[in-house]
Amino acid sequence: MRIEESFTVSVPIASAWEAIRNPEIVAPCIPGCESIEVVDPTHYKAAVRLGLGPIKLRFLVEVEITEEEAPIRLVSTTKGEEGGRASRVRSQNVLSLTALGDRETEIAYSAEVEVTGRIAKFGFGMMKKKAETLGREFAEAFRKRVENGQDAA
Amino acid sequence: MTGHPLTLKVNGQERALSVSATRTLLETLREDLALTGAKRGCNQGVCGACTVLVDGQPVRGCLSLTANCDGAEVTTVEGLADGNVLSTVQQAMADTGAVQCGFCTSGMLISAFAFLRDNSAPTVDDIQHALSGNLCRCSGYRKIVDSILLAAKRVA
Amino acid sequence: MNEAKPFGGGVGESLARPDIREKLVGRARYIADLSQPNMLHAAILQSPVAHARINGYDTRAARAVPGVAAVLTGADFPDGRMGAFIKDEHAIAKDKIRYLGEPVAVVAAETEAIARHAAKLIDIDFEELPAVLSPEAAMIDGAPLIHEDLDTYIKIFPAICGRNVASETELAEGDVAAAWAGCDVIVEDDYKTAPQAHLSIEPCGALADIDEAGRVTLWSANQSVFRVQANVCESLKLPMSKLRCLTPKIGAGFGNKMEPHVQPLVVQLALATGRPVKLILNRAEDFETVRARHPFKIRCKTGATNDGTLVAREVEVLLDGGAYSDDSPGVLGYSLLMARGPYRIPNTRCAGKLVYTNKMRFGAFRGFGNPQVSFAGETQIDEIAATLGMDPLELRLKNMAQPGDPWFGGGKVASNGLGECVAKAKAAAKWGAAPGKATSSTVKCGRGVAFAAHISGLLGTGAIVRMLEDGSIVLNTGAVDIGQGSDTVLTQICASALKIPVSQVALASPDTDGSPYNWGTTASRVTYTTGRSVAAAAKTVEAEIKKHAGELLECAPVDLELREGGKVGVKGVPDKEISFLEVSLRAHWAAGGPIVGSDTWVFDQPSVDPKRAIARGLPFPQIGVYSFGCVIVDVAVDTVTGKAEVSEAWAAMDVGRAINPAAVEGQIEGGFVQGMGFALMEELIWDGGRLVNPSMMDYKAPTFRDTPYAIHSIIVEEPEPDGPFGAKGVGEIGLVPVPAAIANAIRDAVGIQPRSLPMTPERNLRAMLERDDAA
Amino acid sequence: MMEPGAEVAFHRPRTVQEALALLSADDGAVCLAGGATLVAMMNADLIAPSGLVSLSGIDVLRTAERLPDGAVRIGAMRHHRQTADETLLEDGQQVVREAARQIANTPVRNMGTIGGSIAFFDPAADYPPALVAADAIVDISGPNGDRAIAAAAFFVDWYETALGAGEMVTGVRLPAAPMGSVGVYHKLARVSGDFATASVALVLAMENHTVSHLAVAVGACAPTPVRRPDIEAEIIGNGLDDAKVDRLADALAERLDPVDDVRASAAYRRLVAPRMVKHALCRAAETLGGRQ
Repeated sequence: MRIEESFTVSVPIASAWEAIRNPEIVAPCIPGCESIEVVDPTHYKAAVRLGLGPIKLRFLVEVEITEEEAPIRLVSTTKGEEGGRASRVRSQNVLSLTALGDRETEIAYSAEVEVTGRIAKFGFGMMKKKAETLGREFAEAFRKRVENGQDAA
Repeated sequence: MTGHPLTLKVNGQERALSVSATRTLLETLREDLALTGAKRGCNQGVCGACTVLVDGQPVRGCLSLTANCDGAEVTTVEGLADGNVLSTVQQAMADTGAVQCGFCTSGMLISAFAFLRDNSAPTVDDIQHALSGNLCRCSGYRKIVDSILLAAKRVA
Repeated sequence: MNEAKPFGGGVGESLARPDIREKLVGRARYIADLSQPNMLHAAILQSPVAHARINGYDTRAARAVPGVAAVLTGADFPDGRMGAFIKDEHAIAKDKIRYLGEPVAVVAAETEAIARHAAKLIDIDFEELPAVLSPEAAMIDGAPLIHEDLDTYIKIFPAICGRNVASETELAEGDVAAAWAGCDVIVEDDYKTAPQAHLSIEPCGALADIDEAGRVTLWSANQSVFRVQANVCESLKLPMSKLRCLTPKIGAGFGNKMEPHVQPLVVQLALATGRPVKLILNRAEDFETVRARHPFKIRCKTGATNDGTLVAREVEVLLDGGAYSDDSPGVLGYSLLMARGPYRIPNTRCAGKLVYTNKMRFGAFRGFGNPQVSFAGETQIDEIAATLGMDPLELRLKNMAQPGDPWFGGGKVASNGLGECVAKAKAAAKWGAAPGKATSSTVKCGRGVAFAAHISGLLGTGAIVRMLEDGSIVLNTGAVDIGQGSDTVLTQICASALKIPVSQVALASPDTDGSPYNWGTTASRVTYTTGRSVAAAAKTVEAEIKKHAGELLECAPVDLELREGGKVGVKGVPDKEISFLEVSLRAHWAAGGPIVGSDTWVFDQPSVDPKRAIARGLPFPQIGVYSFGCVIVDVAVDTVTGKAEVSEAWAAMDVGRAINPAAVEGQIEGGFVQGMGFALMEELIWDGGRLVNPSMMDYKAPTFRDTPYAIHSIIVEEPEPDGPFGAKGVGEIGLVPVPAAIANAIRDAVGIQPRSLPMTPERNLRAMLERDDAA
Repeated sequence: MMEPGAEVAFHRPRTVQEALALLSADDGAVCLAGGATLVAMMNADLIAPSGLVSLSGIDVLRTAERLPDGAVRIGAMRHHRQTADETLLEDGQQVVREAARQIANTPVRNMGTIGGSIAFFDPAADYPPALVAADAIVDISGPNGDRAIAAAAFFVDWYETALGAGEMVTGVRLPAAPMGSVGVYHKLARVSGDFATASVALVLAMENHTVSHLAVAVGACAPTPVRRPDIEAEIIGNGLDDAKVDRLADALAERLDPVDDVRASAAYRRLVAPRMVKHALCRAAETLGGRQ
């Protein structure tokens, strides 16, 4: 299942990159993210809750940054598992930043997502929609946070 | 099967049980009451092999919680014949070659039984509507329709 | 409507099945209904990835769950490999995982719920490998190998294989390359067929018990107790004498229960725990771990001259075999053998490859590759007819294989009733008349036809006919009745051969301890092959009866005849006769010994004549005898949505002799509807390595309301010289021509040319709109 | 040794108030209506509620009645079979009856309830577009009392409704439809009884070749049923010619947001839904003699 989205933030590419690489900023923007632990600069652990209609899920997620090219490209893999291994989610993510102006940056991401276990029974079309919605929510929250951060500065 | 005490009238017999909240009627019939006529085909309410009568209406045994059936009258395929005498619909299925592997037959008979009780002169279309919730992978359905037409004729 | 008779029951009568009552009152016992004292329930853990190397397991948490008796992983299983053609499959994933959903561990516990809960707690330490998810991807250089040791595996035929190619087969007659020049019209295209689920309403399962001596008794949902025995013993490295296989009632097969599913798992659990163990797959597990019909990619090319004479055909097929070869080499070879169809096409070349991928194994399914190639071949014949402005049925008649013609490859065809099938179907359907009337202005109707042939035969079979003291009979064949009615048919053959009522014949349930070998209920073979053994064994009994009677009546056996109702008497002397009772008492107590007749044989008629044809990598030197059929269907296509529905059908099948006409009709009607599902709606869908519709909510097969009542079965009887009472098989042929006939009817209705199955509303509507744009 | 699931609580209250109290006492508890969906999901390991509150013992939820204003109120626990045979439904209200008739099959219609169906809200289910086309009102009871909300607002997103924590559906009200109006439900499904691949529900009334009432909802092609009141308003008061029909069909198509799933691709749904709208609308108009 492939997901591709992009959004723009009204900050310079350098600060957008800085924010992207700062779990303290990113974590609160992830819908349902309960906690994040920085293992080392390229490894994070997080607990994420999400709901698919009546189905409530809690995933323990491990993120590994496998490739980075500041300030334009970040490649990562995500592995998530539900308690009791009822479901697993894995994705290969590519994040790329493009300066549209000196205070305008486009953030595009694409993810190849694999889902197995009980949530897979929900149907891939629905899950794609859900993932896209979560992506938009993240973009919204991230934009607010980064842009406000700028104004404060 | 601990937890919720209840009584069922199964094929005319009073049964007192105590079941967990999540126990399905199909599990109760097959595992607690040793009535294995109703089958687990999909456990999702699609195939119809678990169809039984609850208070006279055909329902899915696999989607009915036993705890929710307290006081209900349940009829399974084991309850259709009168001693050694097959019911009209059972006899008709025997006479038309409507049974192949037989795995869908219990649920099929229950749906057909309830349908014939309420419809004396059914058309082929009526039968196809009434039984569309019971899948058969062997027969191609025609001989099952024939058996119900024959049963209706014999009752009339 | 062919009403079954409860009694009588000689050959040709629609006798009700002997187990009809227990099936009607809910007493028939299927695998899930069986239990043993102190029995454990088992559940599997499935792989979350499609391809991986297993490094280890952590089963502590699962073992710690109260009520868990055993937790077995690949490490706890012997290194034995099983397989019908290539021994490439362990009992459970061992060292390597080869498809998503593959069983990697199995738990036995006091209840199913506990076993399922505990299975989720097992930790598999694996290193994931890149997955190969299509035959094309599997064949590119440097593609990851699914079976690194393929070359070392035991193969039971001269397999042409290497890397991810499990088998390569070719069959050719005449000179195709040269023949195209002589064709006035040539059609060539690519065709695709979808993987179809067998969807037996009964999910697979098994129950193993073990005695104090360590000998195991195994009941399972199966199509052959002998294949179960062989597969379990090969994979677990057990001597066959240590395993007894029995069968409960079977909730239908269609091929998915011929080769193993969970039988080796429960046997290993019984060995490990010393207790009876039962494992019943849930529906999702059944979809994800058993087997399904092969998706085919077909390149088909057919050429004819202007007068409609077919000159040449070339077919290339590519089969996705999935992770294990199972019956696939047979399916590949058989599809090529059938790809010319029942026609005279002097120049034909059929070749194909079977390729391993990281998906669930594909295997035997009613039709065995024939429906797929028939879809391509039979729709091309309609295209040629359209190009030449000929009636498609007339074009077929012009090229139809005639009685006496050998089959493609040179195999002998002793009986061919195709001509009569066509004549009868044509008359019944009033070919040439308009197809059924449209129910609305937005519905278009069309009519299509397709021919087919299919074999019945293959491999070893036997029968034992024993006369009991009172002169009644016990018949023991080892053939499993999977619901199609072979118990009824074999009983009728035995009763008719001995001129006794079927009520005088008891049928022993298949038992690897006591039954003669029977390869299985597959290849439309039981009526023909096992029926032949029954008839032959009965002949021996008849000879014994006459020997005894001759001595009792003081005349030569040649002067004696069997008489209705279990009597033997002197020809021409009505009152000089004695009963089987008298004969049997003498045999048991006075002279000669109890009467037993037995027969075993293996099908030995060559499928290829080397003087006529070139064959490479063909897995079966002897295949079978031939049944023929013709199907005509009317469809209605909704031009708003593109949805096509069958409104009426005529299916004429040459079955040699209908031992039980109602049962034959049941096979034709059931085969038709399963073929209709394959044609119009059924499709297993993968997203990467994951099967996305392993449920009956998401995978749909025809219901009553999607199925026309008006499926007219027409029985044609062109006797097979060596068949029992002239009978040959009918189990599969009813399905074979259906997708092609429906495709041709859709073409007739809305002028599109389907080349991909299933013919969903979406595919039909798109093709219709493209057609409009083109116009 | 305890079976997983043995600890789940089961309640069968007699009143809505008791039910609401039980729901608020345990936020892991869910309502058990007919069970057709809930139990299937429990069997498939999709949900594991800590408590089940059966509504089958609450008589007021089992009734259907005509209200003084001509509306028909269907209790949440009315089975699909009952609604499929509901004689109280007249004129355009019959769109709901037509939808009920096409749900699944006899045994499931004997179990499933209208309240359970809409509370779970599978976007491919048959009731939602029919209720939206019928301008239905959903009655809700909760810890903060009762409230009523238009069906169009009740369905929020895939499998998500306006129901708040501890709230439950108590019934559905169908306002009286114009005299002589027709209500039809067209469903495309892979097989009989399947969820819809695409569906169209409509209510239409015409007075001498002029549209006097029009409501068209498309189902299974977006997170919620799609309707275009703006375009409907344009058409009302005019004749129903092909241009108008196309205009509405195209306007509805603009708002579709379908998914790819095992039933069909999103692209096909975009293609087929407007075709079904045109077909359904023309058929309905023909039955009203509104088109020459």
